[in-house]
Amino acid sequence: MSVKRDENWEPQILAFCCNWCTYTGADLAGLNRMKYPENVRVVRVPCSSRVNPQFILRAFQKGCDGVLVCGCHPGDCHYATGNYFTRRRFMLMQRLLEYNGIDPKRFQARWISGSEAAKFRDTVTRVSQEIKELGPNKKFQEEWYSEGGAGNE
Amino acid sequence: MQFSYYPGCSMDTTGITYKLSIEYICSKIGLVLHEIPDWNCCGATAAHSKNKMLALALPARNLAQAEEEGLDLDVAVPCASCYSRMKHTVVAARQDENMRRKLEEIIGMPYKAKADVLNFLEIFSRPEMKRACQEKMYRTLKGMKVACYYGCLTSRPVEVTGASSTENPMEMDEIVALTGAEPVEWDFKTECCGASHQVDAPKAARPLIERIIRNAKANKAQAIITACPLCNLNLDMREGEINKAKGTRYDLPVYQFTELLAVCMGAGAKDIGIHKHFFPAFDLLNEYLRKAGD
Amino acid sequence: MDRCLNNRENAKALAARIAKDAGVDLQDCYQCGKCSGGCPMAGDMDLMPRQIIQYMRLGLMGDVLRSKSIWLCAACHTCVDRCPHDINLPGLIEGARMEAKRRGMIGVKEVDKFTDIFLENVKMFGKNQEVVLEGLYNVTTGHLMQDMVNVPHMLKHKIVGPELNTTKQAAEVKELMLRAQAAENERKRGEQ
Amino acid sequence: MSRIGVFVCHCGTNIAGTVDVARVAEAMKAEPGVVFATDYKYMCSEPGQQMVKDMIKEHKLDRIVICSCTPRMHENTFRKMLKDTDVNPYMLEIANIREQCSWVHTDKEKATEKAIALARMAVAKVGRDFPLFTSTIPIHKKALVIGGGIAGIQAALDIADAGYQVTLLEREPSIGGRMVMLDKTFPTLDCSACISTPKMVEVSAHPNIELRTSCELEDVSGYVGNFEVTIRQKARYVNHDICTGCGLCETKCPTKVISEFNQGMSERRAIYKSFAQAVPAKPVIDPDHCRKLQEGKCGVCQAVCPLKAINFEDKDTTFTDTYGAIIVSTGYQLIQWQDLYPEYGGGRFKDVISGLQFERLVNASGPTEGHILRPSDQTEPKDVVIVKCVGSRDPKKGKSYCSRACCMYAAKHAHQILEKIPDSNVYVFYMDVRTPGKGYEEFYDRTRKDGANYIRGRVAKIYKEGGRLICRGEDSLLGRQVTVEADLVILETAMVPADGIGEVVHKLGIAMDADGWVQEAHPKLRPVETQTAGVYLAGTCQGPKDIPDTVAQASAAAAKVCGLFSKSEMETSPMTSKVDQSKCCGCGHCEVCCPYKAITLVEIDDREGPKKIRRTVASVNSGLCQGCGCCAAACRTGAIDLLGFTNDQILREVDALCQ
Repeated sequence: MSVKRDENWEPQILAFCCNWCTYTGADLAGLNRMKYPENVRVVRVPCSSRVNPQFILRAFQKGCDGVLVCGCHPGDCHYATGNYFTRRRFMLMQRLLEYNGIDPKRFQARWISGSEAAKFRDTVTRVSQEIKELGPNKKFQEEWYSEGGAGNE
Repeated sequence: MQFSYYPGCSMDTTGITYKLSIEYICSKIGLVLHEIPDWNCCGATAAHSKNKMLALALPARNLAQAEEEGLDLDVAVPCASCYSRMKHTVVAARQDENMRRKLEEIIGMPYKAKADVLNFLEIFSRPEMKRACQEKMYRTLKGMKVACYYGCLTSRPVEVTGASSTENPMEMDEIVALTGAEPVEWDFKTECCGASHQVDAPKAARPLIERIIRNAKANKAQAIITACPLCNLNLDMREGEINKAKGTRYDLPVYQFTELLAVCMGAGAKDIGIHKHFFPAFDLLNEYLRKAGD
Repeated sequence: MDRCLNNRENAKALAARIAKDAGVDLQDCYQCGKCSGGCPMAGDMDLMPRQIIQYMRLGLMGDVLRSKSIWLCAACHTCVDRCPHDINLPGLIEGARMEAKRRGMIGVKEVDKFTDIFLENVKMFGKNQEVVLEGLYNVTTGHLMQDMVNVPHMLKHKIVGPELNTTKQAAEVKELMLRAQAAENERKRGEQ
Repeated sequence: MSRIGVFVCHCGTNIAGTVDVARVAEAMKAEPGVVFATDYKYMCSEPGQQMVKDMIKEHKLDRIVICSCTPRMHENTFRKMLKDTDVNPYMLEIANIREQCSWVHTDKEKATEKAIALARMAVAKVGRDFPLFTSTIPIHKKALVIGGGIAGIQAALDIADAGYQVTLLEREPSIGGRMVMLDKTFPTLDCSACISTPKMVEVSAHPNIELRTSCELEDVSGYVGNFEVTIRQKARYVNHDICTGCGLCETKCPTKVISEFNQGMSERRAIYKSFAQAVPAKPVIDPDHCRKLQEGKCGVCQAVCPLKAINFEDKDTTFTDTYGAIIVSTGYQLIQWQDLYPEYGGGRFKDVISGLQFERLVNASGPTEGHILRPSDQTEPKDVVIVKCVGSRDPKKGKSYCSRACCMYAAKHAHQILEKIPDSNVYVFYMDVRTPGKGYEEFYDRTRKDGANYIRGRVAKIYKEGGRLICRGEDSLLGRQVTVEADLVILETAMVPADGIGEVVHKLGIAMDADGWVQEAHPKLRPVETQTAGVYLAGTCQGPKDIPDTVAQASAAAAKVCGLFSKSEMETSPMTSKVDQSKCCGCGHCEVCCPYKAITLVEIDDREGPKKIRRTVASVNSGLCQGCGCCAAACRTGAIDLLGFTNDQILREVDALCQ
């Protein structure tokens, strides 16, 4: 995929964060006045296992450039086993997206606990940087299909 | 039963009673040992304290020769130190393909690490070996209390030897019990004898021997049984020296376990070199064979 | 002697290299002393096996390399067998000994001599010759009469004799040893 | 059409300093459905809340969005506020523009843009909110306590004293657990039995406590307030309704069995009471050793029993009851050191004993009547070695954790030996001495002054020479190897979870950590709760601890239960999963992934065209559902959804953010 290098371009990044660990960690990052890029936006879900694969596809379809799914560390899930399902679903989903030509860097899963504010900051900062380097995502979008879809690549 | 056979450098000299008794048993029970044609030293403690690659390469040349023979047999090794070095090589070559290739390069021959390395305790622990020995034994050492001494290298490091226990192994006890002798419970089965430090650091190493003999004696053993030429030499040769130097009165002959088996199969003192021991070894055996009515 | 613990980066780097080669994380050790307690040679050691790790951790490598302990280790592996953290102490000691030898710091000359003669022996004959080994050892270390009392018994019972039992292709073994040395040097360079 | 009101909070300058709040409110006015938007200094303040209420009336708002701090802070505040209005408390969304916007960004322009996006996301979601109503479930005010050690006893008594019914379950024939085996307790040295047996008697006499010994947990279903528990009463072969506990049977029984209570150092009979003060004070028959039950011969006990209480035909029975809350207090046992430490003799030496064995040896009702005599030859030991951390702090052979109580009871053992045996010598091999507790460090001081020799190092080997045990180790403070010749060696071994804990945990649907200890809901803030509502923890089943901590935790668990029982009904969160049975295909994917067993497959009557059919569909028990939503993501037909976080709502949030 050709990437238009626009220095001012900011990616759109969605982070699905579980209420008990990562969302709390993100709040703690705020409480500690840590700084990270504005282009990361958090959607609060009760558990990372709530994240339906449909949400991720929709995000890419709507022009999102990267999606993060964050939950409690394996073994620490507030709902005991939810994040194990997240992990399995994530692996499948990432392979499916890769098969469809979406760089695996655009879809990542991370385990961040409620106390790991710095890890939250570092993670979103790095992911934001990585996706900035990849450039805008066009896959799955109307525009991409109308321009000829896969035939153009 | 057949094995490739790596005798090691001491078997013709200080390990002579081990060698003779093994040969005697082979002739009785039909165990066939194919000596590796032009074997070399395994490197012992010297090589691995100086040079890791050398420590792996010296045994590799022997193992590669055994493979070259095409007999497809596991390699029997009487000496605990040789056993340890050769087993290290097999494990290293199997775990790391690059290492195996590197070793082939150094020894200049193909080496596939197919054969296992076995010590004589492992071999004699096999049920069919025990059965074969039992069939050929007609004399008994009933009532003779012995302390089975295994040494370090047949058990440690356990990742290499795969030993069942590093503190209280029982294999030799079970084999020796076949002769009617009674293995005692004691606590220095796998304590180190000092190995070559008995020569190069005698002052520091001599207490190791004494501790072993003292514990065997304190637990009512009348003899110590070994499965290694160097362990045997260290205990056998130094016991008298310790008595002389410290005024102690230790009186435990030190046999190889194969000597007891051979004696019970009918071997005479000359056949297996009982008189070659430094510490007088004939009388005790004689006493118990007599008691049993021989 | 004052042992200032600051600014020991070089020594710590050396310690780290030795630890890495032995597959050891020095920070695993909590100094329980089970290694020293069970070490058969500890009675004559100037640094306890446990202390070797603490000295290495703090970068006091001089003390380690100068010690007798690294030469007295019998490599019996009792320490690592009982260690709660499975620390390969014999591996650390082996690494320290090679480093000490490279720098000519030899804590127990006899031990070094013995291994050198042993390997020379193997290089020459392919197999170890006990008579030659013991003889050369006594001569080079100056312990002329060591173990001579046992010689008559050995001769009488033909435990040892004047004839040598050598590997036929002894030259092959010698070449092997040279190649192994080269491989070892290469391995060490790769580490650094 | 929805009528949404948006309220943007300044939070003083916390938000307004970085975000142009007026612009956010202005932008929201353009969003579909929004009929009112404003900004205000402190939304959570009394006047702020009043303003919302007023605007609801004035503009007939039916949904509210508040742009403020994290919902974790004030979601409940605003929901409570809505209770007094016409708006359903669940028709509320909060946009987190403080913690996740104004505090983490510095560029005012970009922060304002992000705040607008977050507000838009909340507006999109709130548009799809619909009223939710909390339901209530009745609470059955009877508690089940599993395990009758000191933790279970304390918890049962506390709950019973508060006036609630309790069933105390114990798998052994008597309650009392480990504490009643102990001789004295540190640091006060009061007699363990003297302080625990009165509590045991109190349990048996308490009108609110139903004591069930020789019983095990068979099955658990239901949920907080309404657990259906099946209990297995193991056959005792003695009718406790008739038996008076006269003890004649015990004296006549010909079969001798190693005593578990005395840790293998004495014998009991096949018909037995575990110990003198056992509660209930009536015997049972050990079927594995009874001759009559094994071989059909004997029956002496039956012949001598004056009341004919012996019944060899006794069988296991089960019974079911309903409980509102469950406390797990299954306790600990000591690690099987014999298999792990061959260097300490691996159990070959009779005089190398565990700390619990020593407790029995030194106890006046123990096998030696309180005289410290070594097991091998019943002589009084003069030199005693105590080895700490056997199995604890040993990741290779045992457990990596510290067992917490051993440092103190090691000191107590040392003290007792020095006190009871004149001219004795005690050597304590330790790695660290850990005494965090009231009066503990002072007790350690005292033990040293009593004459105990503390040697810093772990024993490497124990061996035997001439009847003496030789302990070899390093004194790391000397930096030298030392040996101590001992007549008796006491190993202070690690605590591990009691056998069978795995089954209990599995049946209750709670969690264990890697070492098998029961997992608390939060290590700091919810230490006596589990992830399952209504199931609480007490004592060492949660991790190693000493008696004071155990009792404190037991009372804490009891307080939690009493708190639950103080209401006759409890509110449940309405944000649970819901199945649209017309869409459900009955595949069962949701059932598999539910951590709370809240989903079951049921058969319903349905129609396929004119035909009547039976169909399998999923059904959610909202009492059990905790609202994680794992099922909703697993559903292939979209039949199951999570109220409050529906697929539709989250998709709209995504759309709103990606504009």
